[in-house]
Amino acid sequence: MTDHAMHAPAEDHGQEHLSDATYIKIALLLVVITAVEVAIYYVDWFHTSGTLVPALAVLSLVKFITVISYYMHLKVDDPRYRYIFVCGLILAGLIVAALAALMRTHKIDYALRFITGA
Amino acid sequence: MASIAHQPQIVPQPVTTTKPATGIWSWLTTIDHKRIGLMYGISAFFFLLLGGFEALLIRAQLAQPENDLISAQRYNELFTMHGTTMIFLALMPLTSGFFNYVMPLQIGARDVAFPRLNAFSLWVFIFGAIIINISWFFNEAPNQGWYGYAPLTGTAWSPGRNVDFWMIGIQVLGVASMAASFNFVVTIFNLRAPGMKMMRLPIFTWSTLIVSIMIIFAFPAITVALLLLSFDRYAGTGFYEVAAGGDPLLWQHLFWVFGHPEVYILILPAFGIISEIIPVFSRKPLFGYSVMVYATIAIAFLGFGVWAHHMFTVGLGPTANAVFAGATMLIGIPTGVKIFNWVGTMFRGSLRFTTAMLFAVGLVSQFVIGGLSGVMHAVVPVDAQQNDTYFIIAHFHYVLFGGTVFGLLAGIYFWGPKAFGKMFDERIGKWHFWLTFVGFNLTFFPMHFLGLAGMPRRYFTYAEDSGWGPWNAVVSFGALVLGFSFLVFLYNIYKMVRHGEPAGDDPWDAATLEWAISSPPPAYNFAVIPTVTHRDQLWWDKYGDEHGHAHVQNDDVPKTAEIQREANAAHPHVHLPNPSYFPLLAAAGLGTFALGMLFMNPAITIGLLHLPVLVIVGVALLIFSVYAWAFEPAG
Amino acid sequence: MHRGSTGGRRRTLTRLVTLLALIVLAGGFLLPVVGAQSPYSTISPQSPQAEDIQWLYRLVFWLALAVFVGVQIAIVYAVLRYRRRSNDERPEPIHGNKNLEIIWTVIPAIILLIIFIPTVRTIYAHADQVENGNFTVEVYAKQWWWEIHYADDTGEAAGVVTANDIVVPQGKDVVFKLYSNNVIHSFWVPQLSGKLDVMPGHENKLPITTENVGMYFGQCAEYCGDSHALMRFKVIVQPQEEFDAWATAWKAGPSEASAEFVADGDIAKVPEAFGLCLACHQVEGTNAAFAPEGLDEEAVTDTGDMGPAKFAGPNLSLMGCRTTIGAGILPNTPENMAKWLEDPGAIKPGVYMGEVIEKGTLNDEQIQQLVNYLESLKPAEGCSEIPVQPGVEEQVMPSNP
Amino acid sequence: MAQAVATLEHAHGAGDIPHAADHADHPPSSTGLDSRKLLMWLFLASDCMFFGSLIAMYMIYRGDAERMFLAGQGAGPVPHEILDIPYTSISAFVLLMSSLTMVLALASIQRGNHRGLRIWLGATAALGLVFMGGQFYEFTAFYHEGLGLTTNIFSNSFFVLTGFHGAHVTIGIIWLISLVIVSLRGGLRQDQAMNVEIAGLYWHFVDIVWIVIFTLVYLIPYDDVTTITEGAEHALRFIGLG
Repeated sequence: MTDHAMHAPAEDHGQEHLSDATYIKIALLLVVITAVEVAIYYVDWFHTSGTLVPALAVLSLVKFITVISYYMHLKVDDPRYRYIFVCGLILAGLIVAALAALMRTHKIDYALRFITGA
Repeated sequence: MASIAHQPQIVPQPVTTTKPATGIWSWLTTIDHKRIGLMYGISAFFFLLLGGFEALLIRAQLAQPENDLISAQRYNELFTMHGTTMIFLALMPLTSGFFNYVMPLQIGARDVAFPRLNAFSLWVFIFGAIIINISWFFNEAPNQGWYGYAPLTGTAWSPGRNVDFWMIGIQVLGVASMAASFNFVVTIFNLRAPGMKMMRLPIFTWSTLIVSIMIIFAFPAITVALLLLSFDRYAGTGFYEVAAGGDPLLWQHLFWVFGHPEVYILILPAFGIISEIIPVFSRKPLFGYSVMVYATIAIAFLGFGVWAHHMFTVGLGPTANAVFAGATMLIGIPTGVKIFNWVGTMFRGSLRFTTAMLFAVGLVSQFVIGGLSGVMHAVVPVDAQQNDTYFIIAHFHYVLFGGTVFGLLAGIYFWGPKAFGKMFDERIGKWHFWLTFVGFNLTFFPMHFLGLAGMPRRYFTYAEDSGWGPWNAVVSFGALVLGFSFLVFLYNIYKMVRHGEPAGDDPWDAATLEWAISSPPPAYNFAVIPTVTHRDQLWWDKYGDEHGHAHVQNDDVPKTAEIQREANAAHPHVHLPNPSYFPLLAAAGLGTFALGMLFMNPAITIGLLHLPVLVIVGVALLIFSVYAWAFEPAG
Repeated sequence: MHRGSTGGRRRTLTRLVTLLALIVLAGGFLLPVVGAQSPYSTISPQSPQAEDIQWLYRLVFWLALAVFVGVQIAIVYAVLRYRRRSNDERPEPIHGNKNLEIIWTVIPAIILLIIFIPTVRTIYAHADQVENGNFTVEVYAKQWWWEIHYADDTGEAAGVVTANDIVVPQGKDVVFKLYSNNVIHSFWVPQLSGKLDVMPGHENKLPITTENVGMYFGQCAEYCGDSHALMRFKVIVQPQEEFDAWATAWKAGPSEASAEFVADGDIAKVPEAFGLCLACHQVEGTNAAFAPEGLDEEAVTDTGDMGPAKFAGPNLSLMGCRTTIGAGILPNTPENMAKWLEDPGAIKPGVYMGEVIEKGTLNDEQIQQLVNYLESLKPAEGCSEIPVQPGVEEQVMPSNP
Repeated sequence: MAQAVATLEHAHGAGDIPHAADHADHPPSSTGLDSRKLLMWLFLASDCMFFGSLIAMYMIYRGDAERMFLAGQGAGPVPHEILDIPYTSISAFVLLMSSLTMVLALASIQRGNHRGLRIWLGATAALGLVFMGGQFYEFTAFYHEGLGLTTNIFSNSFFVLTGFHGAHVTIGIIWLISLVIVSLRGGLRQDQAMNVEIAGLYWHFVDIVWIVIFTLVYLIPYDDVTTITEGAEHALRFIGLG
């Protein structure tokens, strides 16, 4: 935590302003990425080659980062906001991954067996 | 006794500018962190006594084998409510009381960052506590254990409303804890007095910060777990029902993702409290301040990665068990560092054994036992023998009683004079400590033996030939002693309030900012916001060079306490934000809504209560209050 | 710093510290000994698995005790040595000591490593044993009793269904497969192994090698509702011959002794009063074979209600040889059986049998008839002898009639 | 519910200006950061855990209904039969556009353009309403095709996950409309742009949650060998934890 306690009180005037044109360009980028995401879903090659999931993961990650960086101004705003949010994000990400992995290895077969009476 | 001899007795200056309003209405609408802290403390103390009473009933039933004093059903309600009450209604709000009262004073703030949100937290807590406890009057107290493992909580196995009271009550309490924690974090980041750098924060404030951050990240998990349970019980989904494709293990994971950080949420405040007390009564700064801070952060961080050690016996598989065993053992390292640093603080110090110090040292000594048995439980195969036995009960009571309760009692003896302006009777205090100490060990140490002898938890009865009778009798006797010690404490509080000697501003010759102002502090806390130049600021003021051995009074530098006294004498016109009744109304709206939900369980209907009348009224009240609150001028 | 640390004070100090150390050591010696005498003792192991745990427990216990004594001595020393003598004294402000702090970070880390390595080895060793069993027992935990099925690799016993008394032959690597169709339970025989939860929707496996003939006490260790405390069982390890004889007798059905109970109509070989019991109980070799067993997936209704599965009761074949009634809570004697049949709900709170049979449901004559019938369910040559519990001095004698 | 209420509380904690009453001797903030904005970021970090837990739940159950379907078991429609990707793509597009209008609203008030503020805020709320209308239509359509909340484990987790996202959007819409009304009544000055910025942070967060949900729920096929969960499993196994 950077410390500013000794500094003269400063008002948080928010981030530096980006121009409206920039915001619109970013929106266009987001739309294009979404279109690409949907498009590759309909390309068989991505399904058969196993590249669909990684491709989708990367594309949505780019969208995610773009929105938080520019629309939520994390890129230009005070870095401490970034630390706070990324902290929560990473913690949540790790716990989601751990939970999914821990649960997955156990239940499928047995649940199936139970339901089907096999 | 009241104050240290060389310390001139300071009579609090009369403050006439902002005379605190009195009367019940002023308490209901207050947004003063000190009053909110006191109300937290008092209500939590009530629940501590209630939870203790429930424990005594449990011990009465178990005092001898095959006892039939209490029915199985009632016993199951008692242990569920004992756990729930102690964790959510006694210890957490008590620590919240300390956070509220002490933390803003320690950082030199006038109040918390969002005073009305703070009041809202308090009232939501009260409503949540009421919701859980009115279950007794319906004869439907929660009976599924404080950890509410699915699928026992499902409608197939718990058709009554018992689980609903618990599920909805905890959800409401979660709102209170989260709201309070957001507030504390912002307060500590933003309302520090000039010069109060992060590494000058009093260690108790550090605890407040870390614990609040833990609450912020831990509670959403149980919120989701409870929401899924609500859907299972109310809407017929099957998140935890195997037959519907769900898995009860999901509950355990989500619950312990919250539940394990919760353990540290309960213990770290006590660590913070004694980290203030031990240096003051050793007249020596905290040994290894920065290491203590990093250790706390490390414990908090690791605390999120060890939840599955509560699940070593559910069959997660060898790899998961091994990984979580390693992570759990890792936590032992920063915890050990803390213990050693407290002992290091006492070494070469000048120790004075007030009651507060006795409880603090008691914590250091007794927590070690709980910590070491905790390491035993990290050894997965050993845990397979000890899990769900009295060995575990012994372990976590050494942590939560020998740790948290000792710490909180130490805190009450330490900051009580600040809050009430009067001193406790030290002689009775010492009786209180030793009775607690003996009763505590008599109650909980033999539980290790019972656990080794294979007595499982949550047994309402046990067979004569189990061989558990004698130690259970000892434990029950110990519980009586422990109960008696609380009577002594109550008497001591009564005596303090009625006949306590005036405390003066700084009865303990302490180092942090709260001791620079009168006891009790004025409504506005600091007549002028202090400027901080050192950690242990008041010691610097009083003795120079952080009470260097030269005893040189550094007269050139203005002293924080003097500045406050002079400013106070000049009748400062500190404008305080207005009291507001909207937090109370909003909390009432939330409470009404929750109560309405409780009676809407479609499986169990009584009269017209299943109609969403209360829900609609509650939501309307909530929305109205929130808008009124948002548009109410703050001051 | 000026302190009057005279020789006398030093001596007092030393004495006190010694005293404390002695007390602590005495307490420490007490810990591994006390509790070993209970029938549920976790520290009188009787199987290789339990021995492994015991070894680990000893290791971590002695290390913990060493740390405990060290810390307590340091605390007591500080408390006695640095007590404030005068209000004027102001000790040197020591803010920390880097070397010291590194030392007391590294030493615990080393101790924990010493514990961690054998922990992981044991975890994996036991996990491997699960795969290498040669005798499989399926345990279905119910509210609040245990249903036992013998798998194909159990020789004579394959297909046998019993309850609460788990008979297994000596010298086998037994794997207990644990199932539940209701709530979570935990299968625990402290002398033989650590506990393992019985999770609905999961198949958990617990390996136990049966080395010593004996009777071992087990109990449910995960809270499972009203009568959680009354859900006991036994693992009875017998020589192979006796085990085989028991299994054969089970399959043979009721002996001549119970031939007098051959009744009219559709229901053969059971007394008339047993009609009420048929919905929930089975007896091998008779027509009493309606009650669901095992996981009973079909018995789960659409509403998620457990239907008949919730109420199904133990298979009563060879009931006359069981050691107890009501999942380990009453010795199996005719008097206790009569008491149980009169009002089971009073003995075991919440038991489903109590919803069918309340006080007065059965008259004395019917009760007597049922007691006679149930006690007669044993092999013609009588029940095999129940062995004693090894490793425990105060014997809880099995009440085999 | 807890989250929703907490959101409302924090959102409208906007009026809660504790040290506005203070004299100049108290710094407004020791970090130089605005307390309310800090609060919102903390809340969003916490909300990551909220949605993280829900998403974890979804990932655990995702595909189970599909597997039961393949095994000839289970009730009701399963994901591959019912999810309409083109339709939801439009919803995702709408929500992305609302993020643009939101940021334009903020830019407007920061420039003192109140009319622009109202137009863009209104547009954001309107896009939010379109999104919610879309979700309402989707839910109804699913219901008519036989997929109710309790039909199978897929429907359980689908409705709860997307439903809680919808609840977040709804609260956001109410908040935005409130801001428009306040602005119309002249209660939102240029120097109070922070009120809009905080609402904006909340709104963008809701958008990024949808980015995750859209990919996870709709785009990643349920019959694919490599689901995200299994990918995580592979990864864990790779580093020796699986």
